[in-house]
Amino acid sequence: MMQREWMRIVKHTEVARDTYQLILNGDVAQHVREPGQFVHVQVSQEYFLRRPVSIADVNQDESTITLLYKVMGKGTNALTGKKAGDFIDVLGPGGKGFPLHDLNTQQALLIGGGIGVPPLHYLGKKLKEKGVQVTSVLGFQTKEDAFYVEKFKELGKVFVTTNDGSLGTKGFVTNVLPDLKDRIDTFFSCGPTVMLRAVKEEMCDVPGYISIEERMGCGIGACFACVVESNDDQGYRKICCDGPVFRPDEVILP
Amino acid sequence: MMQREWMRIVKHTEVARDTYQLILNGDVAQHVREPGQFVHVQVSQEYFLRRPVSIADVNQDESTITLLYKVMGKGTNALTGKKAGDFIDVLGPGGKGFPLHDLNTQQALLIGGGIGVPPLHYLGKKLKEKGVQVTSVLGFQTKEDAFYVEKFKELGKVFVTTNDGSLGTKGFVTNVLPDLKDRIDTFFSCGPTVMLRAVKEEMCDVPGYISIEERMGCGIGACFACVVESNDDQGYRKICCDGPVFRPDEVILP
Amino acid sequence: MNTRVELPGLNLKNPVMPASGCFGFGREFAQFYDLSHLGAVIMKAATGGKRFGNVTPRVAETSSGMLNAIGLQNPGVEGIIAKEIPFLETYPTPIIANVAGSTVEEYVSVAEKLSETSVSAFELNISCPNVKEGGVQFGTDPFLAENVVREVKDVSDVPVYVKLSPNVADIVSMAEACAKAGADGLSMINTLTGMRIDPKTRRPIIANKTGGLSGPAIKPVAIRMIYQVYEAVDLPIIGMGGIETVDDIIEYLLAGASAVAIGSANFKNPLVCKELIDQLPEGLKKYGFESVNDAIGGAHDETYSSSISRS
Amino acid sequence: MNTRVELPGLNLKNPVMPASGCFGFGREFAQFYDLSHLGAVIMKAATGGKRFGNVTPRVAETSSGMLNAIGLQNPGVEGIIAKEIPFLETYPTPIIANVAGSTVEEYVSVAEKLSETSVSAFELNISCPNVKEGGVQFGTDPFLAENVVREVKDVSDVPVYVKLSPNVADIVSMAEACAKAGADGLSMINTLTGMRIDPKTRRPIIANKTGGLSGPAIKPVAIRMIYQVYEAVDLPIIGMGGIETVDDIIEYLLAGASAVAIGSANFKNPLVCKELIDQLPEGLKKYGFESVNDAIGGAHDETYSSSISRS
Ligand SMILES: Cc1cc2nc3c(=O)[nH]c(=O)nc-3n(C[C@H](O)[C@H](O)[C@H](O)COP(=O)(O)OP(=O)(O)OC[C@H]3O[C@@H](n4cnc5c(N)ncnc54)[C@H](O)[C@@H]3O)c2cc1C
Ligand SMILES: Cc1cc2nc3c(=O)[nH]c(=O)nc-3n(C[C@H](O)[C@H](O)[C@H](O)COP(=O)(O)OP(=O)(O)OC[C@H]3O[C@@H](n4cnc5c(N)ncnc54)[C@H](O)[C@@H]3O)c2cc1C
Ligand SMILES: Cc1cc2nc3c(=O)[nH]c(=O)nc-3n(C[C@H](O)[C@H](O)[C@H](O)COP(=O)(O)O)c2cc1C
Ligand SMILES: Cc1cc2nc3c(=O)[nH]c(=O)nc-3n(C[C@H](O)[C@H](O)[C@H](O)COP(=O)(O)O)c2cc1C
Ligand code: FES
Ligand code: FES
Repeated sequence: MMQREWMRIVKHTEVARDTYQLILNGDVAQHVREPGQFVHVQVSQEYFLRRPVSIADVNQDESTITLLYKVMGKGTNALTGKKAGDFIDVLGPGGKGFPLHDLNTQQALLIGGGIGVPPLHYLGKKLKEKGVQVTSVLGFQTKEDAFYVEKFKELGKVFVTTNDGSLGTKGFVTNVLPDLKDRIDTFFSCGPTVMLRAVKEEMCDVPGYISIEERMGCGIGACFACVVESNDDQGYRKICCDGPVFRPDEVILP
Repeated sequence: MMQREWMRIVKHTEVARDTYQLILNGDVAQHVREPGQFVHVQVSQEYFLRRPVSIADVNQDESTITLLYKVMGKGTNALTGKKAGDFIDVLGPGGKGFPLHDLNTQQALLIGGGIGVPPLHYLGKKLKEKGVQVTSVLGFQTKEDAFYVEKFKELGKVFVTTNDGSLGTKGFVTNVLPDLKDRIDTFFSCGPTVMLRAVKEEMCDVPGYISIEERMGCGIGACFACVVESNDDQGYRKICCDGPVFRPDEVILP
Repeated sequence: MNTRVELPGLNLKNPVMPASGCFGFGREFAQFYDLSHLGAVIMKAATGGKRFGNVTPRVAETSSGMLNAIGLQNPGVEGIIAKEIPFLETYPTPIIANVAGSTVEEYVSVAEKLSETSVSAFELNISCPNVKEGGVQFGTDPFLAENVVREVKDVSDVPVYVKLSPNVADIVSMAEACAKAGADGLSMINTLTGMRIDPKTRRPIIANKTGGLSGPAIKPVAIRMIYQVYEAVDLPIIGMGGIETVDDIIEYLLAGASAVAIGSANFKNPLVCKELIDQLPEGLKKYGFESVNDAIGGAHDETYSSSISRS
Repeated sequence: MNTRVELPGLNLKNPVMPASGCFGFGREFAQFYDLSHLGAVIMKAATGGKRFGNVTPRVAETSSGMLNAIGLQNPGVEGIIAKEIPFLETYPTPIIANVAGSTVEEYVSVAEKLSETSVSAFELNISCPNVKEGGVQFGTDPFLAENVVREVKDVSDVPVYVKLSPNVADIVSMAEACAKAGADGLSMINTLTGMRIDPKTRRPIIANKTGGLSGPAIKPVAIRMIYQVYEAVDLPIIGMGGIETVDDIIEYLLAGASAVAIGSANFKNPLVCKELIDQLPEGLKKYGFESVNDAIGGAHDETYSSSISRS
């Protein structure tokens, strides 16, 4: 069930260059159904639209969710000014995530790029809980941009790529996929569209899921701002409510 | 000299119903020339226009100014949320105040109504410093709205009126003026236009000064938002730079 | 406090409804509150056939507002009749159908089909800036507007509220043309056409390049237009543009609106319509109004002089 | 970083100037910074005779903007020539005179008198919404606009930038009419007509009832209009409407403006023009521009594809 709630900031820390971890306390944490869902965050009255941010972790006992966000523009920049103890207007949890309950996977590969990494963290945790073997490929621009690598190591084997080679393999996540794809049965990917396109091509013969982004209005399925073309009769999906997680062949990446 | 400065809030307290005292520290305090000047306050980026607020006191040693404001709308309401330690964007000091240096007065009468009272406080202090005998008439709606009565008592005799008689004389400031006007040589008045009109009429045979209000744009004399008709060739005065203090016969009250 | 308003075809228990395109067909909002609270519901635009709308991105943020270029995506009038109206009919709330098209024939055919349903009124969308084929011209040319309204009136007895575009030099002559053609009311305003360019990509943010500006940014334009039309044309007005608070609603009523619609504010707060409906009686009382009707057109009443003074 | 821009009559060391009516005649701002920093100065409107303007209140706040109805208060063209231009001439900054009037004759006569001075260009204000007699019509009717521009061009060799009103359905035909009449450039946009009503007094806040909306609220409308006109008309554009940051300036340049004017932001921060001029080179560099000229019209360059990608 989605709700609008003023959540309390428990902790707010910088975890990499321009990248912040935000732990929020509130009832929303009790309603997260699956990894890959997001919350729609109102930064302040100065910013008209909410910002969609993936849920990177959930602690149901403490009733907290963890967000990881990168400063991309005005809104995320203003968000950095919020302090522990402040309250923040959150709508969520929204969308359909990775269908954890229907999955029949033993060997999962998580493929995250940049700020697409966060939802895969909560997914990886949940997979590991189910006894699934988790391998992660995390791509960043440079070493300075990398975050949560240690946390993914707690889940399984981790391969890091950076564009400039300052950490891990030099290049893109797709550089390391050929060696891995035969060893896994399902992949889960989130990142910029260019990366998702490349991943989709590379992994075309492996079952998987991708999580995609689009600018949103309502974030709840009412405004048709966030559609992506689909391969079927209906012709489209709404990312905010039918997604953001889809089968790669379900949608046509823009 | 006017300047734009982020002034630090030293103290922020409620002094009467919906009425707040705000003490600000900064260089602006060093540039106040005379009582009756005002500062043009940017409440926050959410409010497009600045708010003009009179300077109610100056402490040059501590480099502070005191403002007294009443919550009238959105901006002043938002202002109440600022806390000691916060910084606030101030433009000032602006305008021409009471011409303290050219005055030849022995017996001054201050006539303030509601939130027109503040500039008279600093004026009264300055007059007293010059050895002038100060009498004050302060009009409020009710007892709950009254503020700074004790401070005016430090300056001389004080008459309070309230619309409902809950403090002092019941009625308007003009009710007590007939008894006082023969005992003073100059009056100084600030308050709502209706009051100023009545005061002007009542005190027509006594020299004096009035301070008037108008909605402002720039607050520095450039936009012609704040004009008041004048009785001379020029035809108008700009309240923000030619005023807000005028001789009663210099301007035509709207 | 009496918040009832009677308008052609619309018996409203309160004057607040969600604006077209900002509420889908109500389903998503029904998870947040009971739609029975609403004065009415204005559905997302209906066109003759299914439309897939524009390429994304379709929205962009602006100061105190947003741009959108959805492009009238909707399942088509038949789909709406089959799936959406039945859902909304489960509530006792009047349904207003937003009717759109690229040609007069399309408007007429959509209206004809919807006339067979339980909708209480049409909002004739002659002002959508995001449809290339003709939508804009209908909304900026009084002759075209008059014609399309007349044709729709000819085929249907459902009351017609014409939704005017603010992208005109003379809103009064647009309103007059609609009145002449027999419109039962007006709906004002649709979005102002705008654009944002991203300095990083050096391109318009919205794929369609231009989009419609909504939100508090446009409220002063809407209030001005409603004020002008109220003085010139004797038709009830549903006012909209940037409403976020009860004070905003009262400003619209005073300007001359008989009811109001709330659009993009639903994105900030999905509960906004219900919350404002709950707050309205208190808000009206604060300013001395005895009913919603008491406030309508109040800014034109030169005899009224406020008893509330400062200080 | 080269910030120079060459326009008809205007050799600008940078493309930033204060907008007409928001800077008086410069005196008040000269206490905050040296006006030599400015690309140019656009003076407050000049009319034939002294004008006292409208009754107060003349301004009201709106979401991300403000309304004004000053009513062209100014000392008249002779007063401006006698007292204001001599002051501005003490700076090496080009002066642009904003020319207004109620009749074609008044525009012509003001322009003739100003031609005898050192002003570098005219900004022909055919768009002031606050003058009743005719200002609005000039700005919303292409024929009237064409006529007044032609008449002014006939009596003066000073380059003419026509200031367009956004209160029109078709900005391109207004621009085309000006081009046809021999205008040297365009200045876009003036204010959108708006209104605010105070629920306490139940009256429009501005005594004139309607006022001109300025500020960030109108920026998307300005950007859209400049983008459209840039594609249709071969005249340089001075862009304005809601500029507060260097990113805003770059957005205007990309849309097609060759220079920009900053209006109501001067009220928030009297130093804004100077601060943005100081920040401009850095801001341009950040987005990979090599000069101001490099950015002008950039959003129309379909061959450019951003090299800056997300993550
Ligand atoms: C389902 C989903 C999950 C996401 N999860 C995360 C996450 O976990 N961490 C993270 O850092 N980012 C995430 N993003 C991207 C994030 O929403 C944008 O980076 C952010 O909205 C940019 O806002 P801004 O104020 O910095 O930029 P501005 O440019 O000021 O934003 C202006 C408007 O554009 C929208 N916008 C701009 N870029 C994007 C984008 N890439 N996607 C969607 N809307 C955008 C903003 O939401 C806002 O409405 C996610 C996006 C989606 C759709
Ligand atoms: C020279 C001068 C000195 C003043 N000194 C004081 C003072 O010491 N203490 C105090 O409480 N008030 C003072 N005022 C009045 C004060 O400026 C207004 O009460 C305040 O601006 C209202 O702002 P708001 O955000 O509450 O109202 P809103 O209605 O939200 O304001 C909207 C806009 O209207 C303007 N406005 C509204 N009312 C007034 C008004 N009465 N005068 C001028 N502008 C107005 C605001 O500045 C703002 O631009 C003074 C006004 C002037 C002109
Ligand atoms: C995302 C979005 C979609 C819209 N779709 C429609 C539509 O289909 N038909 C219509 O008449 N108006 C549509 N509008 C306009 C709104 O109904 C309303 O007139 C406008 O947004 C102003 O109100 P607001 O400022 O409260 O949003 C849409 C507006 C938005 C923001
Ligand atoms: C108080 C005020 C007075 C103005 N006076 C004039 C004027 O005399 N002549 C003119 O052409 N434009 C005038 N304008 C319009 C501005 O020059 C500018 O076009 C408009 O405000 C948009 O820019 P902004 O959003 O940066 O303010 C005035 C604007 C304001 C706010
Ligand atoms: S953001 Fe509104 S439908 Fe997805
Ligand atoms: S407020 Fe601009 S001249 Fe006074």
